[in-house]
Amino acid sequence: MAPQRSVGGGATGPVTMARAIGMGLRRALEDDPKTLVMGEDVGQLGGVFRVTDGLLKDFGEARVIDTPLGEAGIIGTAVGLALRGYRPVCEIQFDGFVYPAFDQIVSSLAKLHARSRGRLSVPVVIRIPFGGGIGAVEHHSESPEAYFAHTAGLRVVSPATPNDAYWMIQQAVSSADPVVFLEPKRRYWEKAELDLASSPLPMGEARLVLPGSQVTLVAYGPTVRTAIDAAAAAREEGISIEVIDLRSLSPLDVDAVEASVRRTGRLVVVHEAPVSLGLGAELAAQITERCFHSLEAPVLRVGGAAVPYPPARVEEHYLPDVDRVLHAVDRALAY
Amino acid sequence: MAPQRSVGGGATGPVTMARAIGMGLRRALEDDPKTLVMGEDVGQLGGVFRVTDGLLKDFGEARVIDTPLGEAGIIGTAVGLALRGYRPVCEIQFDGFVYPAFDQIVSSLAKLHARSRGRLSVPVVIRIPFGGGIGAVEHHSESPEAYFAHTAGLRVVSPATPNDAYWMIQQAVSSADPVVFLEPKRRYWEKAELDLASSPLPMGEARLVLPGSQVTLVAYGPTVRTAIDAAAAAREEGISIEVIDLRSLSPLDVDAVEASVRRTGRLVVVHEAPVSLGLGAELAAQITERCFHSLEAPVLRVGGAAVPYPPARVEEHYLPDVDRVLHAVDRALAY
Amino acid sequence: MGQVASAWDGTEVGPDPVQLLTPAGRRVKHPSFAADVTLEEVRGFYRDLVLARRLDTEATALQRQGELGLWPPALGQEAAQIGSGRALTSADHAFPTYREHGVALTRGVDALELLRMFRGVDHGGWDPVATGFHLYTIVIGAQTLHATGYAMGLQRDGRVGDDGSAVLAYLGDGATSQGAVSEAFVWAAAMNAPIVFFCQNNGWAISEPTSKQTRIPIYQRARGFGFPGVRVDGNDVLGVLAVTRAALAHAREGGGPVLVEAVTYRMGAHTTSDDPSRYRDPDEVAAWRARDPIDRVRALLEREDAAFAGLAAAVEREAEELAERVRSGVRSMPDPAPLDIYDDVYAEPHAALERERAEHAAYLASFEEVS
Amino acid sequence: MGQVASAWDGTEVGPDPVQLLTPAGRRVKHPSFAADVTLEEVRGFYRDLVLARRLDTEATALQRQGELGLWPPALGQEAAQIGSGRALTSADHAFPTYREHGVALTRGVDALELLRMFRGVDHGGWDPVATGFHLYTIVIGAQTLHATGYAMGLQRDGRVGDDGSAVLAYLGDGATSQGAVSEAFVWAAAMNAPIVFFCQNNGWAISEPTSKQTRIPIYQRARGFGFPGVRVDGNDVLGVLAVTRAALAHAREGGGPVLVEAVTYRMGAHTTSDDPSRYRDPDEVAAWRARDPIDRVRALLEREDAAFAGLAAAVEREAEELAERVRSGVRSMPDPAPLDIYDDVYAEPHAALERERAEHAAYLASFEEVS
Ligand SMILES: Cc1ncc(C[n+]2csc(CCOP(=O)(O)OP(=O)(O)O)c2C)c(N)n1
Ligand SMILES: Cc1ncc(C[n+]2csc(CCOP(=O)(O)OP(=O)(O)O)c2C)c(N)n1
Ligand SMILES: [Mg+2]
Ligand SMILES: [Mg+2]
Repeated sequence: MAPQRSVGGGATGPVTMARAIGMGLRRALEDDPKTLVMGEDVGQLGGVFRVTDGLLKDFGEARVIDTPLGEAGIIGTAVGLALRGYRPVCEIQFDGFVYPAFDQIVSSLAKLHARSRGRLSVPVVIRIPFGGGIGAVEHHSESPEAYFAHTAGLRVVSPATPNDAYWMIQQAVSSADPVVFLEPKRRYWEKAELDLASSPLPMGEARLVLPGSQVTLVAYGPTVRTAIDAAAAAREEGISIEVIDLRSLSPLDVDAVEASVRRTGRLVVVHEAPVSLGLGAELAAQITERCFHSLEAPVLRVGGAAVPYPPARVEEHYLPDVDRVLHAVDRALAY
Repeated sequence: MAPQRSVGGGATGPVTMARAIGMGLRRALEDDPKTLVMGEDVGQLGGVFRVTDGLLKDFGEARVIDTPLGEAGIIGTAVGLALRGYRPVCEIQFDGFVYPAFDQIVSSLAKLHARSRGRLSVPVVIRIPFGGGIGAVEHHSESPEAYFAHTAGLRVVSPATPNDAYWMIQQAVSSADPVVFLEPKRRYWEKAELDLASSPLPMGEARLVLPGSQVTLVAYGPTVRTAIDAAAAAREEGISIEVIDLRSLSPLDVDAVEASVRRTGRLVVVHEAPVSLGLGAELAAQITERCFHSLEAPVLRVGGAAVPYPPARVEEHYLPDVDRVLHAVDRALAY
Repeated sequence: MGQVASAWDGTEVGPDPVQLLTPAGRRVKHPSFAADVTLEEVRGFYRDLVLARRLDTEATALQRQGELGLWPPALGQEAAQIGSGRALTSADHAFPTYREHGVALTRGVDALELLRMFRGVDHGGWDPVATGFHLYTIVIGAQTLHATGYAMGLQRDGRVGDDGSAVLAYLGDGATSQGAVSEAFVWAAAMNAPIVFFCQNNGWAISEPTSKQTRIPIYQRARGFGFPGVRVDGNDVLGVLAVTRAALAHAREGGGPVLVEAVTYRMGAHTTSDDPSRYRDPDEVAAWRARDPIDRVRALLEREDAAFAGLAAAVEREAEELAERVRSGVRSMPDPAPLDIYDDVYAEPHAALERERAEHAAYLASFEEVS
Repeated sequence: MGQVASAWDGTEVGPDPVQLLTPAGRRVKHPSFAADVTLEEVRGFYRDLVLARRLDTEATALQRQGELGLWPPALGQEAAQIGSGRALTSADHAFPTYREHGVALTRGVDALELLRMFRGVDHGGWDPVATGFHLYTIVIGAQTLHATGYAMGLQRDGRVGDDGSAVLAYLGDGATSQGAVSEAFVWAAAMNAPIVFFCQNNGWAISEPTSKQTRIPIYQRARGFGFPGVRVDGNDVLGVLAVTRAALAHAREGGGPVLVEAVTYRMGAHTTSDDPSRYRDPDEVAAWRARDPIDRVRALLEREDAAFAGLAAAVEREAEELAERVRSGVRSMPDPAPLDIYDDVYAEPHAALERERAEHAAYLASFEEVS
């Protein structure tokens, strides 16, 4: 499933996540002539975040497609292209604009493999810059992952680092299943070295980011950085936090979380999406069932309120930050 | 919020849920000239389930509207009608056909009150016959409630009895907020007396259906009947189950569930929707947090598998039934 | 390749529908479209039409007997379906709604495969790749976008031009209101994709007459998107064949999309769950019965084909065999096994689902231990 | 009511756009549309145009200074906006996209109310009921359905016919591809709703030229849905006014929907986040600069209005005051309070949200205790 090739020469210099995704897409276009990139403004402009910058020039209009303005059209035609053997990577310009395509995603894309009893595959990737924290206007800061993770037939992943972004986008393209690829847009410009030499972690596995002993802190996408910062701050106060980057939301790597919670006895989950019916709820339910006798505190959740994403100048109070995470950690420890 | 009027003469004779909803709609049309009914086939045909039968004849084409075939159009124009002071009750023909309207529901309907800082109200009701068990073809048996309950700005309710259906549809129409009204279609033809005399329970409150002492069993919509049957079967084996009908999924009446679980120490949640990220996950998370020290077993969930709703002739293995509920009850008791 | 020379220059044709065979079974000429078919082909269409109708009758009966969960009859629409289906080459690809049973037969889908989803044992049933006939799509309009994307794939495969192939996307009159269908029109026009949208205007979308969807004829919708629309008598198999062939040729050769409106009538109920007496006038149905698509081919052959009596008898026998095979085949279709529901949700292993399957298997096994 | 007699009979007009005022500021006659306005009105338009542009310039500057989060300039589109906005009566209702700043001013929306959402303190900012100007809608096309529904409400209120009112729905050229917009066309036609769809074809949808969306002129889209389309020079305030008035009159009087395509140009960036040099030719921009919507009104008034110098000076002063008020007003806009996010999510109490708010309040209070 995952491209396991190792490329000579590991060092790339620090690369932003936006650029890393672009590099990964370029590799996918080079490796398989069936790979396509499509969406609003992905060609000439290189996307509003410049993730696809340069691809039109190098791969041409047949493979890098500036589509008409309609998300149902983008995903619906991508399904058709996939049925014809292509591997379309669709860009949805912002999280809040994926909903016009919801029917195509939920009723066609997610179901065609099952409906056809495996005869058809629809390896479509849907890239969505998601989440808040960039001071944007409405509909540009949403975290719709629970809608997709609740939908059978989709895989849902979110990288938190440039290196994961580079590899996971390639894994997503080569996956035989449809993949919703959530890009934490407020981390687009954070830089790190890519590791081109070693083979990547499978797309569906969580990663232990920081070992710790007292509390397990689970995050994904944009909140992984928040979790790491929280762990660092906690360490100053003598609290040892283990940080796990989920990476995949469907499937959820509950085994990895369970293994950690068995050691720490406490779990805090942090995401930007509303807490209510968010990924934290599912983790809370599963981990409580699996670790009922070893949990020292209930699973606590830190995330968005059950309100529409608020205006930019109050978003810092909506978004989980280090303080709110530590508040939950303290509560977990106080049980 | 709720129509509290009591009408003389309580007895109606047994009435099906489908008919009770139609009666409630008729009352809403009579009581407020701004109430409209709209959707595909709701007029001349009276809806594919005949819920709106007779309304066109009595209220005319201006108020009972056979719309063109497009769900985004139905909800989008209903939003506009609401902005002009109307109270549209939209019928979505089947659960699986609500997704083309998802953008209008999530980005417009759910948000307009907040976006306008309360200046605008959009009292639209979306009636959706939902759930499986009727031997239907694809897209006719879905349980999409988690998508809506996860969406801030919507209210989500589901009646389980004709009496609740009759009252709750009127409460939904008179609510100033948008309401997703989920009708358990496989219970449409179950009959019961309506209680026209006493005032109804508020729309957002759960109902204690059966008292019990050992396990709390929470259900809503179509699975309330399953839960009652399970409780009856358990009683034969000497197990005392308390059954709660949630009625409202947003808001969730967690207080009512908590009060019960504090007595029983055990909770099983049953719904048709996929367990993963379903309503049971949210209840598990919240109840475990609130009752951490009084829970004798983890919250257990019984529901659909994380697969597309299967073909009719295997749906009985997908749908939670009395055996699967009792299996979970036994597991809870075994802790 | 089945392509015929046609005088059609890609301009809009309507509102009078193209007709090459009258209800009385007489051939008529049309300035742009010719029924360029041999007698042998017409005999073949007769067979197709009769078998399609027989399948329909049989399936309706099986539903009444409780052997099928549901059946959406194509009764009355056989000419629209056989004419368009027979216009396809084996390299073309069709995307049906849920009612194209006649087209399915022309694509080599076996009747029993077709019935699997209506029996409730499957959501699909046939091989869409081998047949060039995509699975039925129940969500109104969704398939028109898939079809457009597939046509974009043909373009990328260099399959447009001489020896090109094309896509045929079916839709109903009601479907024209769905946003997805308009987006398909936008995409097809913007991409100049090799696709023909074939709208069977059967007068009704369940209980709503076409006038609830549009105030102008449907073939004119294409005008607004910059491609040609053609209206054809949907109960005239020769007219439908000629128009669809010409439209497909136009698309294959790089002319871009075409919208064909086949004016026909749903003689039966919307589905076996429907009761059309609640919303339509029996006189309307009677008027359309006089325009029956099979009667006029029979009339033509009775006049032009000396051997027709033999053909009619042979086709009747074949229809009887089909009916018998369908009856016994449907009854003996095994139900899926409980754990089948976990199959093919993903093409690659999905850890969370594997866990659910294992738990379900253990649960089922617990009963076996007991018994 | 501001309705004027017009010779327009409801037929399609294009592809030559209606023009009543040339780029050089000369009046021209059109067989169907007349610039039936007084000199005083033209002076008013001049003021509107200049104020709209000044607001735009100022907002762009404020964004550069970090005082606004984002700004979508309407630069170059002022005539399309003022001409259409001034065609509305107070009983009409407009549904804008996110760029109709000029229209907003004509509806009495205060500039500072307008800037609240771009400052990031609000998602709306003005009273849509009092102004007859709905909130901005960012989700492309969504507002066209709301507008259509609102127009259906007008019908139900008996507000069609003599003394009727109508709805004006704005959309962009890119928006014509969205399914929601086509559904609005379907509904409006099927319901014969009193609505005018006003498409500002400004040449671009972010980086995509209009040719990526459609291969025929946009006003022709309406053909496919059975209602008239009219193309107008969007940089000609008199032409836009006349066409929009005629279209609104048609709708108010029960003639049903009209699509107006105002051919204009987005002189600035898509938004302050955009870099148009990546996708468009400076020559194109220069060519459109020669068609500036304000220049031509100025040229007209310089010729026809003896008192123009005084007007120009007065308008300049007013623009300066507006700019100053905007600068200081934006800077002093208070941020929302943290707990404001819980307000107005529901119109009636929602127990679960009340709980979240209480927890959040307690959390915030815990800091205050500490400090
Ligand atoms: C998105 C969606 N909405 C509603 C339905 C329910 N439905 C099934 S068939 C039908 C009418 C379709 O009419 P038309 O397109 O004319 O096709 P026909 O059935 O006449 O062949 C409707 C409303 C559906 N299948 N999909
Ligand atoms: C549903 C949706 N998809 C994508 C976007 C992102 N987006 C914002 S403006 C825009 C282009 C709109 O072009 P047009 O309709 O021509 O209006 P203009 O901006 O030119 O005024 C896009 C793609 C959006 N706002 N909504
Ligand atoms: Mg039809
Ligand atoms: Mg534009």
